[in-house]
Amino acid sequence: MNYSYYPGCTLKTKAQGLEACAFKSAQVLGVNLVEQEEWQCCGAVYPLAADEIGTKLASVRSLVAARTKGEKLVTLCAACHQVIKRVNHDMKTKEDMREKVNNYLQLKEDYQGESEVIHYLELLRDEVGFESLAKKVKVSLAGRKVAAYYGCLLLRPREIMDFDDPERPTILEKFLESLGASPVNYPYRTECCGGYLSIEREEVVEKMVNKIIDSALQQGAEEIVTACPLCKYNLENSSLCQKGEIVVSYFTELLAESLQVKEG
Amino acid sequence: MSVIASDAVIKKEAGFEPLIVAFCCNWCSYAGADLAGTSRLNYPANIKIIRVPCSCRVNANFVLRAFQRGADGVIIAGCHPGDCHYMTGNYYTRRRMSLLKNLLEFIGIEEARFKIDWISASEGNKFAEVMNDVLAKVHQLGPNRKLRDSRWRR
Amino acid sequence: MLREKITPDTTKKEIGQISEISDEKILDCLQCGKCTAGCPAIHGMDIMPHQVIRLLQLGQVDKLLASTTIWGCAACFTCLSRCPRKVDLSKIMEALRLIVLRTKGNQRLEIDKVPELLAKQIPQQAIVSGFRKYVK
Amino acid sequence: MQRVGVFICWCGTNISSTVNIEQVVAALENIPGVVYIKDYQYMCSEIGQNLVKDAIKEQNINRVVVASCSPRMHEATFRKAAAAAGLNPYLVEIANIREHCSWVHKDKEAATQKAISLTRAAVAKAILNEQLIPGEVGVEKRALVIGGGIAGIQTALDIAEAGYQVDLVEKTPSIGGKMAQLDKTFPTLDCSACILTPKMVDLALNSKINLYSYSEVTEVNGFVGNFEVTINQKARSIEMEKCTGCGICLAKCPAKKALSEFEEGLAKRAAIYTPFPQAVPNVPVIDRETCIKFVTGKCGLCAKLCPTGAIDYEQKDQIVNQKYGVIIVATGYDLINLDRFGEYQYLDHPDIITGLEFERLVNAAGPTGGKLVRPSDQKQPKKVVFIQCVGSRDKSERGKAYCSKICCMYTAKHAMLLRDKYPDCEAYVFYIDVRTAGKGFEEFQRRAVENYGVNYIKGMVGKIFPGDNQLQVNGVDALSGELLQLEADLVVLAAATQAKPEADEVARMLSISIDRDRFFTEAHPKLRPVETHCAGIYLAGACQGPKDIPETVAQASAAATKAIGVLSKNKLVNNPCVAKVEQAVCSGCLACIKICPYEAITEQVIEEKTRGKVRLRRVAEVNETLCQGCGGCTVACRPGAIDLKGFSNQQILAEVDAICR
Amino acid sequence: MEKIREEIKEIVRQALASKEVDLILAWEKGQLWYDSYPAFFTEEQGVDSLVWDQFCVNNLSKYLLDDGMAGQKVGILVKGCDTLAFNQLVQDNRIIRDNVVLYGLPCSGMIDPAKVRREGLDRGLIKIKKTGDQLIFVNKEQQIKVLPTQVYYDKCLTCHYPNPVIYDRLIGEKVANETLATHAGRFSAVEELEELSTKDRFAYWDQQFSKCIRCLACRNICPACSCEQCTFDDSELEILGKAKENSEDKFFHLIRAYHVAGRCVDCGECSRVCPQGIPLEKLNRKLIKDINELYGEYQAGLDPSIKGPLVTYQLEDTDTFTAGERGRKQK
Repeated sequence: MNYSYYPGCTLKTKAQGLEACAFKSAQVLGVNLVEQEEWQCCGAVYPLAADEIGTKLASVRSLVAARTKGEKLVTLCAACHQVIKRVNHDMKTKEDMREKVNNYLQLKEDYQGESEVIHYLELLRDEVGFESLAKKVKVSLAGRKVAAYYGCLLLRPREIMDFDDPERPTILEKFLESLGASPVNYPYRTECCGGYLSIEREEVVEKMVNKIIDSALQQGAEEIVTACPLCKYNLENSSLCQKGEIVVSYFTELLAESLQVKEG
Repeated sequence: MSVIASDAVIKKEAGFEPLIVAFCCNWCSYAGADLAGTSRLNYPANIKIIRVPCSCRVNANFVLRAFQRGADGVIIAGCHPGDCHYMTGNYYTRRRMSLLKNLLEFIGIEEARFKIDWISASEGNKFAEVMNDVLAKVHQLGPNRKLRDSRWRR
Repeated sequence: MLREKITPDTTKKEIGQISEISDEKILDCLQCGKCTAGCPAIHGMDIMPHQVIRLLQLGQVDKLLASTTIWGCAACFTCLSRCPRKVDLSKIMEALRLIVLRTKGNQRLEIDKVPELLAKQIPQQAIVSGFRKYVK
Repeated sequence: MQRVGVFICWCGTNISSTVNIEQVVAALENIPGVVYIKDYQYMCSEIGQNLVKDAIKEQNINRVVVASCSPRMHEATFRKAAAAAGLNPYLVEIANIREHCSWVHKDKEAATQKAISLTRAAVAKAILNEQLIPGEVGVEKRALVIGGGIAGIQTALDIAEAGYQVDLVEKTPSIGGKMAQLDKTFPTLDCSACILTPKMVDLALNSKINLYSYSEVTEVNGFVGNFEVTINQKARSIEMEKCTGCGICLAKCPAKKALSEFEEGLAKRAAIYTPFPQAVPNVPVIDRETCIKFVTGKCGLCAKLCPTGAIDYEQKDQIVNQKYGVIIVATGYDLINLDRFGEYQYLDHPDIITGLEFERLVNAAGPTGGKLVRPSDQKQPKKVVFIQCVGSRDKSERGKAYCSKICCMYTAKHAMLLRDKYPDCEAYVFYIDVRTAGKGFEEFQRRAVENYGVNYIKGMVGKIFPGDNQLQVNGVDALSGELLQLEADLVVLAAATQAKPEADEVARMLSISIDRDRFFTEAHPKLRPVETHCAGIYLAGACQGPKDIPETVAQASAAATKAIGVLSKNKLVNNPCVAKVEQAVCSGCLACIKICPYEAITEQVIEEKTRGKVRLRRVAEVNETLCQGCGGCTVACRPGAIDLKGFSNQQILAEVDAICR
Repeated sequence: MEKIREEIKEIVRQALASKEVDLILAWEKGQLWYDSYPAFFTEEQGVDSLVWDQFCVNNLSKYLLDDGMAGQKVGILVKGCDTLAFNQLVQDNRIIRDNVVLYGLPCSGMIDPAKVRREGLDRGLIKIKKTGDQLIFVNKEQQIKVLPTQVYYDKCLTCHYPNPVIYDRLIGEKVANETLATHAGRFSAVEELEELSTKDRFAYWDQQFSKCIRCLACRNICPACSCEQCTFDDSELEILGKAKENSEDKFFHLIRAYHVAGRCVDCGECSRVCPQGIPLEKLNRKLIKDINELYGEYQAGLDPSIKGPLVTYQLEDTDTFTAGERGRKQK
């Protein structure tokens, strides 16, 4: 099955590992991810102001492209997912914004939020299925105690992201189980890492990430996986990580590893 | 309370005194009109209320007859959906009058002449507001000639 | 200070702007404090999230515009997902930031700083976010 | 020939200061049919009423129009006066020239003209008024109470006390409801069981009361005075008459894995069980889902052991049909499901419990014998955090927008009991507001703070982080603006109350309405708090909205009184302003049946002769005792074959014409 | 059609002979080329004059209401549009389904004599043949090929039910639906009017209604107008006077349209029979369009067991009058 794939800026630069592993794994799983021919940076943060339109157009263009192809739009970066999914929701539900955007874009057919936006994890859960994923695992990750770190952007706001229960999500744990790993449940897995605050308030972020890592360590975690490049950066930048207490990787890296498609 | 604001709008210009017939359900809107009274909320005397048990008692005939006999505007007011004293009456009103309103508009009757609204027994204020609002709009439109029987004079 | 009015007329305009930009209803808030209690970024804030709304209810916009709180919000939506009144505080924070940023000369991030950030291996995503959050 | 008498009230100066009475009188004189006009300062006074009565007798008038205040105010008064003078009361019409005229208009001339117009409309309608005679219907002298909690028990006892038969239908194996699960009751701290159990026993022994436990109402037809009800008595697998309640079966049953509903899942029970020792009836029931005999076919131990041979594995559900004059709905409430409140970890950690679970944990008859211990390790807690408003006053998708009303008080009670029993255990209460409206309530809550040292914190908890040995509760004191991080041993959540999931079904069955929160709607929030819109059906207890025990009992007794009021009558009189069908015009499309909310219209086949041929024709027929007179059918009927007495098509058109003149 | 006509005659003869039915409602050829009028047959012998051609536009179902039919088993020939009407009458309890035997006739459209005349095709007309998707008008001198769309009734051009939706016995092959599927365009005339200003809309309708001579043909032909006594004939209520007066014309047509709202099967017979050419179907279709848009697609007469849109409701129904939720389409 074909999917339109939206990569986003970070995946082409700092987070190439996240993408490469996802692509190779997809091939093994029989999922054909086709990168959109033209895409623009989504803007990394969903514009929260009700009066902003311009900053949402890049997302709408990608959504329209997916509609033209009649494919679901798959994202990998948690930030892109949040932005595109929420913009799509706006196009579906906010008449005022829909009208303005369509007026501006002058499409042949008005865009009304018809495209479906799914994250790579949802693709694995709902389209591939964790059970059939488990069957394709070549190297089981048995015995590895992995703490899933969700961050914020995939989970909240609950009604719009419709991804998982924001307070007690299970998708990453089920994913890890299907790879044979032992997920570690720890209460900080949905707490915020500080996000973009790292640009000017490193000291705040430091506090936030250390709590998360500390909580994972307390529950016996040996490594952490995440879906977001910024989460990974912030976690890795923490003093605990710098001391080598724990390693952080992308969930797709573990996936590729277990499917034996990870290079090096 | 300051819902007399529209007094200013409705100046006694051109000698036109609109006549508005309002059908009010006994349990909510008629009681709401009573409350407007006990709260001394002003609205113009052009509005005359006919009591019906439920908004679902109002037949399209009554509406057209009022227009025919000289009304310049017609109002139907009932309980809010979900609050009907007879449980389901206003749900039927909602469908029936939605269609009638569109039909009248379709043959070229000005939209503002036919008003349907939900006014509860506690909304004396809303009652006065709606009455003032309809009157102001009808006043602007001028007399209803489109549906009036030419033999009928007030 | 003695108050004669809850929302002083002098700040009505800003309050209106904030409501318009955020599309949130500040009067829905019951001041239960759940947002503050759960806020993961609270340590960088001088005014607590629930107090932000109280100050808005009181019309004290100036205090908010000068606060560190509005720059300390990470837009993680934890408060929204738990708020019993469905108030999206992240949108209110954004509105407050925009009031500052949309005023000329009030940019918080300078282009010159980017090379330095890139050198730190910070992901592009954060830099783009920074431009969205700190510059207009 | 219609002779109309018009009576114009000044209402002191309420009307006369804005409406020129003289002018009204003069205008009315020219209206055909009006033969007598009288104005008076207070028409509703005895003198005023006598003016009406005298005119009926002396002036030979046969229609009465009173131009006065709202008919909602004094229509009944003037109808009574007319009836006293021998005139059918439904020949009286009211023109509302006070609320709808003198009180809302300032311009005297305009108000006077409007008063004339309104009175003229009333005259036009009155001329077409017909004598209406209310119908009568007999009353089945038996009451049905649905639900056997404290509300249902109280209602049943009160009605039986008045000498009427009562059937009480309870869904679970025993009556008692939520109150039976409680430990102490606020604000007096009486032991709940001590005050409830005697009532349960009274009920069991009362010869006027027939208890259908483990039963459900499945169908309701009919109307006030004559409800026809079907009750399904679920198979208990025990013959009630033979069982002595010795309890051998309970003790010996090998299947003891099911979670006890009564103990809120904090203890196990056998597959054959009575919910609690004081259950009424004290007859067990077999849970066929967990019973080894039913699941595997092997076992049958209880049947072997039962000294009276009461066990009957073959027992089937039984259907009972019964007629009732009145029905009281007392189906109670539930606590909301906490699935969506993950931040409180209720589903993920055993030491986070609901208030109802706390009641069981401190109850001497509960799973721990009244010793408060943490479910996780059975250790006594040293610090307990109570969180109020979990889902209450929460308008998001996961909560309830209303206040659950009982939580402030029971939380104060819990904290106080805790501090009383274990003075070295700290108690913290997070609240948004403390609401203690009720007799002795405020004093009670203050005692918790002042005498028992319970720490009240205005603020909420963001999240609970379970640690190795304790629960880290992250909260805020919103008043001081300080963050709190409490290491608690036990957390008690005051989960919001909600309507029973089956409320929709019950409402549909009884044709009563429910509000947006699915609580049953009373007929009037202030003046008819225990009645429903459906005559003869009353509400008691928390099925109508969150309530504490005193309120529930008060409402239960009120509902009983209303019910007794109906049962004490031999005949009921109904509103004669009902629909009627002119069968010659009826085409039998039966659109009226489809929209009637009261099932008051039925189909009838009549014989008709046309052109010498007899043909059978389907027509509509109105049951006047069921019809409530909304008039919806009259509009669904295109030819106008069905009309509403008192508000006929002709009458309303006459009013329209008169107003427009 | 001729082949089917013979098949029909045979079936009708057999049905009468076997007493399967007491009488059969069908059509008979009149004097003029366009004249195929309703007739009932009780005897085998009479069946020779039965006709089935492209002028059998008359819907026969309403004849089932005639008192004369009482107690008899009646057979009836029905086209697609007729069956919708039949079902509506069943839903309104005006006909007992079991007393009627339906002979379904797929129909690809009926010819409008007025259009034939307008095209000048009637001069010296001998017969009309149908080949493939063309009609051939044969006169003394020549054969003229014509596309059906040129001469079919307007209502047939927007027909969506060329095949009977209910029948006991189907005669002939079903017609492919696509050939006529301009059904979706049936609201275009309504939409055009909706686009006009209020003033222009009124001018249009005022002019149309003023043509009315109150002959009541629209009412009498309508399968949804089946009341024992029409409200307009109620002498006591007098909701309508007898005068030729503009407001009364409007009153009549508005109430007529409103009374069939949710039950009008959109057969178009009202406008077909109107001697004054008032486009009554536009009123009906306005109501159908609004019902579809506001309360969900509904086709009257398709399934009598589904409650009509005006005798049911949904809690979350929209409306067209409150400020918050205007069901009306925003322009």
